[in-house]
Amino acid sequence: MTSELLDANGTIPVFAGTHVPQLRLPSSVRLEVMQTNGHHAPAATFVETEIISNEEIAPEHYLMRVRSEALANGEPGQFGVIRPGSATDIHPILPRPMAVYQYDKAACTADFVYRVVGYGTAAMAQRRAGDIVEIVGPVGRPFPISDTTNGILIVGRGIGVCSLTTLIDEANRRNIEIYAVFSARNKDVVLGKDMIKKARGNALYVDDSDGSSDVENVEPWISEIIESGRVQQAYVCGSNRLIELVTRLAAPADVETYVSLEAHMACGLGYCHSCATGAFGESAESPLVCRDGPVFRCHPAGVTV
Amino acid sequence: MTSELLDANGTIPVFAGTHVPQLRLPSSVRLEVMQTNGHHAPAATFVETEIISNEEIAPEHYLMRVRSEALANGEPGQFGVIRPGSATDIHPILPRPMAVYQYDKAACTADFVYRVVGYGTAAMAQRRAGDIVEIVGPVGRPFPISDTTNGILIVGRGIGVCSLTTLIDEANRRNIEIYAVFSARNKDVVLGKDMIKKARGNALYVDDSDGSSDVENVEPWISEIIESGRVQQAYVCGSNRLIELVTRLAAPADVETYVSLEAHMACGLGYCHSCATGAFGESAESPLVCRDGPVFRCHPAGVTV
Amino acid sequence: MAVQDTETDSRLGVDLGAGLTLKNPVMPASGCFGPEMGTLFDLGQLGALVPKTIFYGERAGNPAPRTAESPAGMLNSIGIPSRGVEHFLTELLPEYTKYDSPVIVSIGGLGIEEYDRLAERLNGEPGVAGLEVNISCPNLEAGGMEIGASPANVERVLRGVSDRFDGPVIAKLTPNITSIADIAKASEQGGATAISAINTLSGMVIDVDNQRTVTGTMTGGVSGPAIRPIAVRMVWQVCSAVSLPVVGIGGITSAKDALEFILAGATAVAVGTANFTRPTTMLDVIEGLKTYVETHHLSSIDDVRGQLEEGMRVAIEPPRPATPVSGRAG
Amino acid sequence: MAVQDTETDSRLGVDLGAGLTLKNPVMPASGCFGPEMGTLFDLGQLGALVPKTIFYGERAGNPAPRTAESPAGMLNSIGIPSRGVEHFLTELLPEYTKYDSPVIVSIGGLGIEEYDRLAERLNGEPGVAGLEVNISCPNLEAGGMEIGASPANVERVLRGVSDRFDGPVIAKLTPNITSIADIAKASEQGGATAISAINTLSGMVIDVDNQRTVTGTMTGGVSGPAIRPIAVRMVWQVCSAVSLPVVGIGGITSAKDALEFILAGATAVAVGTANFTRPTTMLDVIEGLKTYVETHHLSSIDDVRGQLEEGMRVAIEPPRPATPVSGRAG
Ligand SMILES: Cc1cc2nc3c(=O)[nH]c(=O)nc-3n(C[C@H](O)[C@H](O)[C@H](O)COP(=O)(O)OP(=O)(O)OC[C@H]3O[C@@H](n4cnc5c(N)ncnc54)[C@H](O)[C@@H]3O)c2cc1C
Ligand SMILES: Cc1cc2nc3c(=O)[nH]c(=O)nc-3n(C[C@H](O)[C@H](O)[C@H](O)COP(=O)(O)OP(=O)(O)OC[C@H]3O[C@@H](n4cnc5c(N)ncnc54)[C@H](O)[C@@H]3O)c2cc1C
Ligand SMILES: Cc1cc2nc3c(=O)[nH]c(=O)nc-3n(C[C@H](O)[C@H](O)[C@H](O)COP(=O)(O)O)c2cc1C
Ligand SMILES: Cc1cc2nc3c(=O)[nH]c(=O)nc-3n(C[C@H](O)[C@H](O)[C@H](O)COP(=O)(O)O)c2cc1C
Ligand code: FES
Ligand code: FES
Repeated sequence: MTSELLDANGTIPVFAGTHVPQLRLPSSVRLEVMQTNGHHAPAATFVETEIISNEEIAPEHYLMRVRSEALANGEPGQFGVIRPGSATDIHPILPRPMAVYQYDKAACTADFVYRVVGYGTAAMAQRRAGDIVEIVGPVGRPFPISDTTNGILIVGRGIGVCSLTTLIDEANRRNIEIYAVFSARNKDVVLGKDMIKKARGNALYVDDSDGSSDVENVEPWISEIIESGRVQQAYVCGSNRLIELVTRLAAPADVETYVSLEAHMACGLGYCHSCATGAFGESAESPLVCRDGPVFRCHPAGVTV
Repeated sequence: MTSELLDANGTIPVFAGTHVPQLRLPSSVRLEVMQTNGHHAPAATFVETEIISNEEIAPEHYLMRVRSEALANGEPGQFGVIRPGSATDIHPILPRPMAVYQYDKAACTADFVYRVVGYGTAAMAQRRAGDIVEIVGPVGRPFPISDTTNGILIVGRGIGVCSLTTLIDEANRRNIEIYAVFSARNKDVVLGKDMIKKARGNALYVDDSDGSSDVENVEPWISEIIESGRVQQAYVCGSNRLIELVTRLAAPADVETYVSLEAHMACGLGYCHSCATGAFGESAESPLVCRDGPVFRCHPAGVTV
Repeated sequence: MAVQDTETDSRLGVDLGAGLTLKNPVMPASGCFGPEMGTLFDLGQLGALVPKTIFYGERAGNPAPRTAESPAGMLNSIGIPSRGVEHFLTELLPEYTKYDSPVIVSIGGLGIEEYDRLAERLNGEPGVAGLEVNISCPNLEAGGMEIGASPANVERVLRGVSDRFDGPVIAKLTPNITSIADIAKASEQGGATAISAINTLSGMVIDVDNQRTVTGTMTGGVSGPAIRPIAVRMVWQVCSAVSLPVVGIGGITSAKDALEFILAGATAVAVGTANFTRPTTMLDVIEGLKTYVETHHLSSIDDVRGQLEEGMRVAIEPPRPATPVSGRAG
Repeated sequence: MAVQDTETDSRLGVDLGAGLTLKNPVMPASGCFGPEMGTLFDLGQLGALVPKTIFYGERAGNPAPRTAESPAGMLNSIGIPSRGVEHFLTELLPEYTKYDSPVIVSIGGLGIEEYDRLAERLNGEPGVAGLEVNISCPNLEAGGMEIGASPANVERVLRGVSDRFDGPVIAKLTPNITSIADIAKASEQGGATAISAINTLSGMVIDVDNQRTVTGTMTGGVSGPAIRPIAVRMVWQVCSAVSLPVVGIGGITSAKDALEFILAGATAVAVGTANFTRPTTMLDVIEGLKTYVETHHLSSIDDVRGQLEEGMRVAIEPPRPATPVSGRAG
């Protein structure tokens, strides 16, 4: 799993001249586009389906359950691009990218957990059970879990946790040990607890209200897990500081680190080039979050792959 | 109560050169702007108030009750300009003119009955009790009821009936005999029956389903009322054919006929000139429905006033 | 509920040049305002008052319907009916001068000379604090769009008006042109003391079942939130091209929107269509600007004028606004 | 639910000139479409396929973020990243020619000569049914807007392309100009066999809390329903100015919207932003047009092209559409 670097310079034409600072990733981290290596993740479909439920699960946070065989059969880390409202002629006209929080393959359902932050998510929160929702999905490259892995570390913050929760189910199914750090602004909105509980994973829940989410506070716990050799792969989403921390601690221990990125999207399919990874080049295009991501491999800066 | 004619030619500068055909009024009818004669109808206010209820009362028809002293103290024929949604930045941005269907001065409430025909009225139908609604009102010149009147004829069709119902209450209060013809596409959506019942008025309810609403069918009834001398004033809204019919029958009997007109509006206050009466002139502006109307006097064509 | 009055806040005071100082940067856009609004709230709270464009003589408007909606916007083909300057001075102006806000009179012309005559007639009239020269209405058979699209004509019109009128002369530009910067420069050249931008974008809405346009004319002017991004861009271009104060106009519905124009370089703003949507929008904008100067610790709203940087840049955690500007929807 | 396939209806066939006939008048707008949509439905149902504009050589796009929303519209500053014509011919074109629809290749240039080189290179290439000459992208540092705003340059570009390419050459016009009629005439003069209009309107959206533009560049292009009235007006002006077939573009979300353009004179239409909103919009438009020809008893959709009358006129009882065109919201 080697390849094109986002900040490589001229050597790989497609991403030549890209600038990591555009991404505001910590300068200590560099990203790598994963090779698919013959693995074909489920392809996107156009899902026009019924909302089964859409309930507030925490302050400002909602869970929308929809019926869809295609979405229910996505892989961890893939996402959907959801149209918030029902009219096409009026605001908002762009769909919103949303990770799948949980699949139920048997029941053919997929759950989205979202935080109301702007007009689109507010419109989503207004939808009711029985309404028709339109989704393009599943899209994106999933998180890889290697066959030789027997423990994984999952580190997420805020709604970033939603991109990671499907890993919990999958790891559980494969009898892989789960270690998670889930962070949020306050205790009420730490997501993912239900998933950890179901999978009997090990987790540290931290938040800003008591300072427990400070990097200095979570570092020892993460450090210990990594140094103990209990995990072979690590997955991060939702916080620059946590990405930088995990990447720094994981590299010396040969623990592979993956991040799921966000970007403004329009098509979600890879044709509009809206979601280029914040990078730009003098001579060519940078990778797309929807098609080449949202999952990327992380390395400490200076590492050449 | 004499004045400027909409189709007058050059004699009264403001309305000179206006063309009645623009209004698609039957060519047999000409309009006259009422003089206020010192009567000051209640002035418009900006009402930002609570919706008390908003219920479907007939197929596609809703009744919205709002709390407002200003609106409750309007006069028959005045209306409100209502913002359908709550956001200001997105569609729809123009308010909708709506007649007041019924006042309750004691309870300080006003009712609007509206038919869902487009995006704005559909948005209105989505509003719930407790939501805040914004209304400019009461606006417009009310229907005059002369002190010497002891009987009135009210002829309305479709949602045009909503502009006439407040006349029923007012006439009842003043012990004036009420004769009404209310028409609609089908029996379910004939409006105003509740108001007539309350006031114990005489009414003919007709509709298209059995042909009872045909002009030939209502003509004898109206004709008889007028010829019997039981009414001194007639009020029409919502149908060209009925305006033409009533104007034609009323004139020989010296029954004054009034019509309430519709026009696309923006301000509802008289400054934007959106609602000019469909007339245009080579040298000057035509009357405004919101400020000079919505109530106008009708005469048979050829009458000079 | 009664409309809440706003209190004057000296931090909102702005200078539109040529002696025209405003207590706050918020005024109505011409054609979207009238003394009739005075029944709703005290108009003296506004930075300035701008009546609908007047012509020298009397003229009629366009056939009805004159307004329609378009997505997040509206189309108007009012056509500027006017009873003429004499009627304005005797009947209308006194309705505006009752309030404690300067009156900026918007003038239009069917030809270049009409502007000259209007400037001459209005010069020295008490209560006329300045002129806005509407060279941009797209609804007129003559004058309007044609004059505003040619730098030479624009310079000539502004020269004529500024030579004849001793006071602030604001050129109101059309957006229906290739380079608004060139027109702004021509206005400056002609003696304009400020610029206002933009007027409506020419547009057309069709009723496909009736195979007719929805207004009584073939085309109308598009205004409202839909045009805001275009208006902000044009104001930014004008501010980069000339050193005159600019009044930003186009789709403003909230303080947030007004601030987009101010950050793009506008000294003041005018609210048009949103006065129909919510007649107290201008008061909401003033209140929101007060909150902004307060939370951003500004000694004057003018301190943020033109303080715009390029590109928000993607961040994994986008910087969340510390103190979000209150504004409705979006 | 699977996407419903549409059936070919001969009444929808249109002729775009120079031998380019389409089974129906509905195609995607350049930049808002890719072979990736083929996983969602059979692209062979479309009237034509239009890939994103290509350049001769490789070029990068703009800094992120590249898209944002505006009221009823969106802003994009993608900037046309391109891997160049050779990559297009070997890697991308085969992805399009798989389908039973003609491929119209959109070409761009940083300078006039680049168009010439592209036309030369693409001439005779199997699978290239025609060229769309994008002289209108407002995001380019050079080329784009500048070329498209000058009639002389436009004529020169079209002359160069049509001299070198033996097939349909469609000029895609920018709306950021004073007279689109003049640019359309220049295109015709230069040898264009059809016109498409419009590209995006230059615009700017500002994050007032961060005092930055919301895209990585100062300005972007506004598209979507918000610009539809402007686009319809411009298409009507183009159709009045030239006798070439026109592809109407701008804010189309339904058959109703498409019919506005057709009534204004367009022979075909392209759907851009709405492909993001609802990826099956183009199929919805085709289905809606079928309903229209059916209920209006037309033998060809072309029978209503340009059949527009002025002014709906006010009526006390406005004529209710006998057969409303199905279309979402509005
Ligand atoms: C792959 C991926 C997975 C995501 N998963 C989740 C999830 O599971 N739960 C959740 O709550 N959120 C998730 N997000 C973020 C979510 O897409 C944004 O919060 C949402 O788009 C905000 O929309 P809005 O209309 O409420 O905000 P606004 O700020 O009003 O949106 C304006 C525009 O900016 C875009 N935008 C704004 N913020 C973001 C953002 N952070 N990322 C991408 N686009 C943005 C919107 O899509 C819209 O086009 C995910 C983002 C990505 C890229
Ligand atoms: C004085 C007056 C009183 C009215 N009273 C009532 C009433 O009591 N009940 C009721 O159901 N309707 C009434 N109407 C008609 C009502 O205003 C329209 O049905 C309503 O505006 C349609 O809005 P829409 O968004 O649903 O339709 P759309 O067709 O989507 O509206 C688009 C635009 O056209 C305008 N418009 C469309 N139809 C009309 C119309 N007939 N009159 C004026 N503007 C129109 C809308 O206001 C909006 O600006 C009245 C109209 C007037 C002028
Ligand atoms: C109904 C209406 C009438 C207008 N009349 C005039 C006018 O008389 N003179 C003028 O300079 N601008 C006129 N305008 C343009 C506005 O002043 C303003 O420039 C434009 O509407 C953009 O601002 P907005 O989006 O806030 O409405 C009018 C606009 C509307 C909507
Ligand atoms: C994201 C995006 C990318 C675009 N890229 C191109 C392009 O590469 N070439 C081009 O000619 N037009 C491009 N356009 C313009 C569209 O083809 C179309 O002309 C415009 O968006 C108006 O149509 P719409 O409102 O239906 O989107 C692009 C538009 C968008 C929104
Ligand atoms: S969102 Fe369109 S390419 Fe990624
Ligand atoms: S609606 Fe504005 S003048 Fe009548």
